[in-house]
Amino acid sequence: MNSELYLSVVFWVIPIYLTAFALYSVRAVKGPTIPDSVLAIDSMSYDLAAFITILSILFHSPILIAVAMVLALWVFALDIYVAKYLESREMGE
Amino acid sequence: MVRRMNELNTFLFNILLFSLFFNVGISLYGIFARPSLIKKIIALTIFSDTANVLAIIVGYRGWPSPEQPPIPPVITSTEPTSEDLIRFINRAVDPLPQALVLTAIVIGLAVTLFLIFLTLQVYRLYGTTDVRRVARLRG
Amino acid sequence: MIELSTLTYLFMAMTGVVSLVATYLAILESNLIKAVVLSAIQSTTYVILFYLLMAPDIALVYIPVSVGLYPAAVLFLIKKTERTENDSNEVVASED
Amino acid sequence: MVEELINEILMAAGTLMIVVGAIADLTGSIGLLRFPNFFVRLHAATVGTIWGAFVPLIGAALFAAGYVELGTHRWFVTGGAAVTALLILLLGPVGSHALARASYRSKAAIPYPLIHDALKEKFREGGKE
Repeated sequence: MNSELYLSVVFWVIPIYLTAFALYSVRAVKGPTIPDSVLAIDSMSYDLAAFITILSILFHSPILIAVAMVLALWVFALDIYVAKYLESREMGE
Repeated sequence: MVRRMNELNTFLFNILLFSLFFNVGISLYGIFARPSLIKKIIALTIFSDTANVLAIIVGYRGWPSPEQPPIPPVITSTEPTSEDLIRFINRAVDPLPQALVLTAIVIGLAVTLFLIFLTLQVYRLYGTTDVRRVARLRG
Repeated sequence: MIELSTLTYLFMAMTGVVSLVATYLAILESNLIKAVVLSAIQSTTYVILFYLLMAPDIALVYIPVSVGLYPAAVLFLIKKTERTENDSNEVVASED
Repeated sequence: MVEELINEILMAAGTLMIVVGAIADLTGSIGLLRFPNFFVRLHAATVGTIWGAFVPLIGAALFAAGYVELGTHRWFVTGGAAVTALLILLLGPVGSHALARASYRSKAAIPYPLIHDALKEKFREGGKE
């Protein structure tokens, strides 16, 4: 078993993810319209769920995986709220 | 806690602490100085969340070594042996602030919902959510 | 050689800085819907902080409250009342 | 012996999928930052959601299934990662589509290098919907 090799490869994935999160945060903060910000939060949270899973393997703590499922479910709810709000504004309340 | 970290880790952790303290300051400015009641509710939520994160940071412990992360305060074996307990004591974070913050989050939700419906009632009575206009309408 | 602990503390510092920027813009924003979305960014960064500070139970409670229920309630309030925040004193003073 | 070989193959496949997902994630974030308007940014968000979250989650599930040092609880990681991957596969496109539909109808995001708007003509011909 050379699991050390695979673990070191997975370890070098972390800086790529951190760079991606920084770029997503820039778009989410400065997004010119509201759907831009919500789309950036949405993509960032789904990637965050994947990153949380990888980190819980690297930390050797399997109990931390439960955060990923809940995060992926509830960020979808934020999408639907904002979409419903924008659409009801167009329909004349 | 600081004793175990090297200097770079301490510097990065201090960036986190200072940004949280600035968050407290900015949200207090939002509570006291912004005119809209909805903005006051948003600032109050940010303030209580920042207080909860600071309470969690009090119970955090540094990494025992650069390869061993701290573990959450959960014993994951059904029949814990003495090695499990020694590992728990050496590496787990403090569970007491987490138990306190759990209650604070739920009560914060209830208070926020109460304030939201209070603001809705203020809008129905006075026709505005600006506190300066509400104060001008015969107290 | 960079270590796992340094990367974890770097992630903590990044989330702290992003939450600072999001809070600052959310307080100073006059469009209230943008303020709610910016406070959702701040909630997401606090979820990462709860995860990295090894408190998964707090994160499990905090996600439905702060990402799910709270923006829904505030968006409901904004839909029922007014959408912008008047920051100038002249608007209020001219109504007398 | 066979079991060790299977674990090795699972870990190699998982590592490959995680690396592919990380690169796709970086690509999606650069696209989300550089593209001109909201309706073009939806394409980059699709790359970041499916290739950047679904593929590394399946990879993490395979990796944890073959990583014996995690103990018995590695099946917990496998199941959680697989469930999260299925949730993202179902919910991500639905959320993006709802957001795009709402922002087109409420004119919250204007597509400014606009050459031909077929959806508007369709609305005008068929009336409502």
